[in-house]
Amino acid sequence: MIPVLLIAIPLAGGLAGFFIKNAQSARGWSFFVSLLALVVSLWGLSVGAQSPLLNADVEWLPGLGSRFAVGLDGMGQILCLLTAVSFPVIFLATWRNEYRKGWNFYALMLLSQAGLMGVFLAMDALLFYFFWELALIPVYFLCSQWGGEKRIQATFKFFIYTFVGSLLMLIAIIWLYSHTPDHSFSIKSFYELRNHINGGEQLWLFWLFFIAFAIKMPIWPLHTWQPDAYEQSPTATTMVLSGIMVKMGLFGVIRWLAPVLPVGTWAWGDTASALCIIGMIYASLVAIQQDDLKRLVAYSSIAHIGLMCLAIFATTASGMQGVMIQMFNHGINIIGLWIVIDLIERQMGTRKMSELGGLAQKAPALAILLVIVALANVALPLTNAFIGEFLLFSGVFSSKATQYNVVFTVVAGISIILSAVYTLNMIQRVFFGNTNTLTEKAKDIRLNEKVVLAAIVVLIVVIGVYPKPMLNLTKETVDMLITKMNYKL
Amino acid sequence: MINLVWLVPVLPLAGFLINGLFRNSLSKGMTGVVGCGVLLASFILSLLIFGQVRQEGFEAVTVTLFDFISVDKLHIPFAFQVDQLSVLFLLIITGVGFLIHLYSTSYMHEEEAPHFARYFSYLNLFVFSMLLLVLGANFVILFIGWEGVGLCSYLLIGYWFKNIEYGNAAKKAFIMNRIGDLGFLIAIFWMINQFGSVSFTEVFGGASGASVGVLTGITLLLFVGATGKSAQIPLYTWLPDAMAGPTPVSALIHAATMVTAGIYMIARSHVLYSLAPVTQTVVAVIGLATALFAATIALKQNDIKKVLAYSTVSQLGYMFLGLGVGAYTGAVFHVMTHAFFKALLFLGAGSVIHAMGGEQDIRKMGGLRKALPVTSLTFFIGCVAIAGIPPFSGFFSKDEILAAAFAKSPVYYGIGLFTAMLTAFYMFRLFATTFSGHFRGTHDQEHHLHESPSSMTIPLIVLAILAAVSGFLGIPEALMPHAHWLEHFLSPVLAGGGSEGHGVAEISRGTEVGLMVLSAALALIVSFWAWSKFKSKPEVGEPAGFGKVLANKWYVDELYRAIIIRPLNVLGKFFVWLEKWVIDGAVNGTGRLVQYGGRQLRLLQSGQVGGYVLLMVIGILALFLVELFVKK
Amino acid sequence: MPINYYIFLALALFCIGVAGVLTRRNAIIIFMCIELMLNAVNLLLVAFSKMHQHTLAVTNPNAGIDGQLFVFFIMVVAAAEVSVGLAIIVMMYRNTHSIDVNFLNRLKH
Amino acid sequence: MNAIIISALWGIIMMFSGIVTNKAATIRNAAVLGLLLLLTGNYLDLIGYHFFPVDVHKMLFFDSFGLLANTIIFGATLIYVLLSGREIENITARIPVAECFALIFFVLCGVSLVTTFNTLLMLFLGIEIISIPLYILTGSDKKNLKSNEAALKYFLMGSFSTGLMLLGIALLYGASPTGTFSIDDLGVGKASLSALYISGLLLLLVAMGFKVSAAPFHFWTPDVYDGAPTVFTSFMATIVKAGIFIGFIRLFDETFSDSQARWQLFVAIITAVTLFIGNITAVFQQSVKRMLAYSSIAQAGFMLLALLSINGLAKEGILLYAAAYSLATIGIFAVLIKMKDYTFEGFNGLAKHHPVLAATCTIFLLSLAGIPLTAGFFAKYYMLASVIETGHFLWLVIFAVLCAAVSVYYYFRVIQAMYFKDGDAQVLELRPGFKGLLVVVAALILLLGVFPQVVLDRLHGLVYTW
Repeated sequence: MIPVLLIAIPLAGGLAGFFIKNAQSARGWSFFVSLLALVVSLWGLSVGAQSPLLNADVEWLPGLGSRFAVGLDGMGQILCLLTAVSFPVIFLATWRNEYRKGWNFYALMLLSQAGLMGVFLAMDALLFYFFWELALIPVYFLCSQWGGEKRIQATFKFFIYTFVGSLLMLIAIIWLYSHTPDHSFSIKSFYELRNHINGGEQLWLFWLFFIAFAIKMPIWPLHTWQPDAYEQSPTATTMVLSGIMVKMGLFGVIRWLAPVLPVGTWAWGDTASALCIIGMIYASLVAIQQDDLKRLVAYSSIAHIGLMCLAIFATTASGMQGVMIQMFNHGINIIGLWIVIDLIERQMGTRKMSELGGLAQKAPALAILLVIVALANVALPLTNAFIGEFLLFSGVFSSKATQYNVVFTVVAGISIILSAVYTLNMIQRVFFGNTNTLTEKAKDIRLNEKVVLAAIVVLIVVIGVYPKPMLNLTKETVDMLITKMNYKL
Repeated sequence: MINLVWLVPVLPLAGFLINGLFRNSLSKGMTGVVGCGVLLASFILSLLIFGQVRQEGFEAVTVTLFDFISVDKLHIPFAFQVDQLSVLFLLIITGVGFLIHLYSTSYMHEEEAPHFARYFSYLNLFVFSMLLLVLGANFVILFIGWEGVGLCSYLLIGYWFKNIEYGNAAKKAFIMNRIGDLGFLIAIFWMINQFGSVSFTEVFGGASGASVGVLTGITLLLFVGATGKSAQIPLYTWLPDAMAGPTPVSALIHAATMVTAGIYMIARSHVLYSLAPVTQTVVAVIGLATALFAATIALKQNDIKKVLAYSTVSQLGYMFLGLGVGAYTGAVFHVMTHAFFKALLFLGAGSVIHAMGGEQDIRKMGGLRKALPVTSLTFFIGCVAIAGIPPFSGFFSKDEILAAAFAKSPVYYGIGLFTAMLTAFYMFRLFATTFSGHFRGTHDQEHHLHESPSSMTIPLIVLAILAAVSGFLGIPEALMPHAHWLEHFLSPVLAGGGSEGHGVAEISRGTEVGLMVLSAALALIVSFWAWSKFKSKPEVGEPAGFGKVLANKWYVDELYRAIIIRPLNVLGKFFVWLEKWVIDGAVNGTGRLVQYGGRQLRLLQSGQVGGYVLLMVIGILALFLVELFVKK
Repeated sequence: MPINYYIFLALALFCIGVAGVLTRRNAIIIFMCIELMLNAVNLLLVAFSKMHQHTLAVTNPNAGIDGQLFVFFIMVVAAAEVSVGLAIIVMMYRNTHSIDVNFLNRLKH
Repeated sequence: MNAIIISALWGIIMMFSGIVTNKAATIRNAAVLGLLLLLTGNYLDLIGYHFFPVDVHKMLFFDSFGLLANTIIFGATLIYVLLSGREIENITARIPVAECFALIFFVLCGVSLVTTFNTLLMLFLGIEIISIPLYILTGSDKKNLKSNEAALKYFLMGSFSTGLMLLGIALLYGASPTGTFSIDDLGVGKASLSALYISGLLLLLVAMGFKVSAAPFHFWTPDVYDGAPTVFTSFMATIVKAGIFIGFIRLFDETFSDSQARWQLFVAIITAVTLFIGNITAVFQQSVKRMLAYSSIAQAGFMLLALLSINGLAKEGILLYAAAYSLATIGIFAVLIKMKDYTFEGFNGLAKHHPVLAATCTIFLLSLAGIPLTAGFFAKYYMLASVIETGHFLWLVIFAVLCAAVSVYYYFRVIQAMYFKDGDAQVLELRPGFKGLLVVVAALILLLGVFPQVVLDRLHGLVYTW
């Protein structure tokens, strides 16, 4: 019931949006729809984990053994909540952006939301693949229609890149399907599979999946689509991409790779972890060199995602909990950063840090809010990210799945320091120092932006001080995953 | 009353929120009242708590507020621990903190209201974090405060954010702290892995069970954290730069409280350290080295605050020496006395700078005694105290550490004593060049010279008194048996590792007294020599030869830039290149390859029927060849 | 006479046809070569049908008759192709006054 | 049986309708009527009403697979005629419309032979009945040199391949134990795989490969599709190709199933080459029409996967693929015909001036690219699944998906041109009915993409019982 609503509301709203033909009202409409989705997801949180409302399962393709099975477990709850929260925030934050043929823009945004919800809710492999692609198509149009001047190439690269990955994943899914005893795509029979396929097959199947997910996250060295895509997309879409879409990769690994192919995961864990760590250090160092705000945030996001992926392969309860909560936190924080960057770009017409400076004098409120979000980005205690990264690191450190856990922790830890370096650089170069001719005429932020950012800040602090509810939410999921992942042939 | 302990940190937090949120509407007066009021309130509260704690046989109390993080087996409550040690620090922090807040109200008076409020909100936030740090009942809460104070010091150093230099100093401070914090964090993970908990009681309880190797590892990592926070080699260089912040900030954060967090943390976990002798030696050596190193640098500094900064580093080194040789009480004692006299000195320096209209170079000062009687007097007391001249506080605390050091090894003692003499020397060089002789500044500066307002002098006087008398809280056994109130007071907490007991016991009473006399005499002599040397003809020229090396702080900053920062930058640039030409190049290359392939392949489509048929026939023949030669 | 001879002969004819198609440029001649290929096949079919008659006579009297039937169909189809083909060639000739296939390269790449 | 006879008869009727009237509209409507008849007749056949109780002596075999294929093909033809039927009148050289429709019906007759043949003789006749009218249709634009050239090339190479095919048939006949052409008896146990048999098989593979334009026997395709009048290109590229594919599958499933191990490798090679050449060469084309020609080769490569792994999934899949591919391609061509400029630039900014055209076109292209929610996805899914089910040739599957990714490149070039590039695409006049029909086709594709069950349910039952 609730999952169906979560998908249907934005879907219907989006389709309707195409026919509004008036940007203002379309904007209002889509904001309303996203709020509706938010309400539903909150309802889903309220009904309790055992409620029958949280699952739906209807006939879809009996011939293929695929059903329209959707459900909300703890992880689904968190990610759907993230999706549901993000979209109203995004709409509100970019309220003043003008788009040519705006109604199409908002409609496509809602469609992408529907796709994302579907990905997080699908309990059937084929359905999952369906939504996996569907989430991509609207974003493709959004970026190449309303993006920057190099948008078409950048978006196209992004599309093909991810498409290759997902096709490889499709092969893996079909292969697994053809090996399920009951010829079914349902997640249950996929979880049974590990008894039927031997380790050798899991070894290559792992990569068919992991490449797809690694491209989405992205994991070094498959990340090069990301900075361009982020830089060229309209900021609202960038928020969707970086705040929610990258979670698809992590989600995929957690739900469809690690529990299904435990042996493969366990065998390749060190390799994958090494990639993640290289990516973290690499991305952090590259981020330090960036001058464009969007690119800087893009690379920092690569580093953070790398850490989460690392913790998945650590196969520890605390690490997995960390991933769960951090997926939410990272989404909130990075959206906050994008909002600030968008504000700056709209006012100053540039994202180059070298051309900015001294904004703190002109826009103190903006400065303070940014500083808080940025501090969350460097995982300062009492911000939400600290909870996440603390659990992630302690998970990695106490990992039994690898004998390099200490090395991993230490090397990955260096990225904490580096993140402080580039984040503080950004704050200083944008907000501190003296104003220049460009930033002279800067003004402080307007109410709606202030409200949105304040809301984000409140979320950051509340989760940072009292994470318990969030952690309890995903407890069962995590235990289930860990038991499944610890399976050895 | 104890259960109200959460109010102690919450009050400053409230102050921070009020001042922060309403900074545009509040008047300066209101801001000041709020800022100081909350501090006073929590000081009084701390006093009340102290009143309960000081009763005999008081057992440490843990006040749990709520469940912070709990993941499968790991439970981290948000809990405070009230015992003698934490209460002592409570008093120091809130007390000195209040005085400095009071002082700030007039020191920062030129600022416009919003920035004034910003300043006080930061200051309150700092006190909040510091209180978290000392109250936390487990390492995670401690760490929260630990990073919190780091943040506040960042914010306050960069308080005048228009100035990029200050910004850089702030950044440097934060990042260097971050490096240390990483060590701390890993230590925490290790504890979780080893003891399955981070709460003091459980960790210390399980410590005896753990192997020495593990304990050494954990303690060393913790110490890495301490070197960052408490500015020890190799992570000390941020502290002198931190003087970019307003002077009261330097007094509060970079002298009295924050920088002593490392000492607190090690004293707190002395149980672990006592079980890890290797670490103890490391701590002692690092501390001693830092003390000496910083002292030598201080000899040649001409910025009044820089001198004090390096002396702070040096004194911190002293405290670590104390910790290293097991004189935990001594270290804590020195923390307390140092808090008093160093805060006093900084505030005095602040008042001087205030009078000089922002001038900080002592070569442009001189003869300020006449203009600033109160300041100069209190400053003098501070100097005497830090120089270790009896009966002022510095003498007792320093001496306790030296005695313990002697017990461990005379070498420690020797270097420690030498450092003490250096301290005396540069302090009196500073005093003489600043206050005696004749004025060397510009005329309108001389014209403006004036004693600071009472709101600034009162804290000076109070601190001066404390600096003078606080030493009597720890009169050594050697002089008067059972007069060491502090040791007695802290024994419930620190007796566990109570190695200083036997540490001191090893040396006979006679030698101890002898050592005291020696150090006291040397301190006196050196101080007098320095004073007489500089009061008439201070060195105003640029230093040359070895003095130049000292003046340039042994070129350590340059060294770090060369061996750490530049390589990282080069690496980053290389990665950018790699990204563009190799990784992304490969991706785009594939695309181009496909296009190129397309351009070439279409040439097969020659348009000639003959050609097509020929290709077809070739294809057929190929199939037949496959059939013939490929075995199936 | 053993069947192989027929097969070799037919294949030889067929290959000659193919070679012709490959080498000649005149559309008509190419077409004739193709006809040659078809006739080679006819020959082969008839040969085979006789073979089958021999081998299978005992089981069914009119075995292998299909082969000869097929030949007639091939002839008919060939005739149809001729008519269409020649028409096309003529149309070509009308427009370009040449039936040299090497000039047919407006469409390429 | 119904389909064959009705199509043949109606072909003749159309031929003479030219005498009765020369009003194009009437003739077109007659054709539509005929197609409806065909559909109903074929459907009745499917559910067991045979109008013409002729004993075909096992020369034809009307199983549900073939008849279902017929239904799809006739349906596609109907849509094709409705969408682009009147374009036949716009061919520059004014040719009598009636004849064209007559030829189309004859082709359909051939197709229905190919889909239900039971002896190689019928297969041969069917192929020829398809090919010969196509030569004429290709050259129907008499004054246009490109059309002439295409016709001549097609004719020469077509008849050459006929030669190969006949030789193959002859050799098989020689190898057959019973001395018949019936595909039931041709199947000989692996024990007696004589050289005759293998070479015959290979030659048939080549000849059929030529007809479905599988590399390296595809060279006629781009030129012919490019040169022929677009309206007929659309016909050839979709309906004819689909029909022949059905025959192809049928032949190899019935005749050579027991020697599968021997020829699978050849098919695999041919498939790989086809996919590679088709996709890579399409990348660099400048004209959308020619790009579609190459894309049809690429799509053929995908359909060949079904031939590689002949199993239930493959048979279901090939029918679905035929439907999906035909619908999408017919749609694209219908739009393409309306364009003044066939190059990619010609599509620039189409979305601004003709949103409906652009939107439907996008759906067709997405379907060809195999994006979920469109019929194309399930078509490709079945092809991949059928091969994976066999458990071999995984390298081919991976290669295929990589090629699919390449195909996205050139399909999306059109989408980019329509939506993201500025320009004013020149379009001929559009009737509202045309747009409506396009929308219907697009909807059909989406329907197949979300609920392929509507077709598959039937298939599932039928194919497996067969």
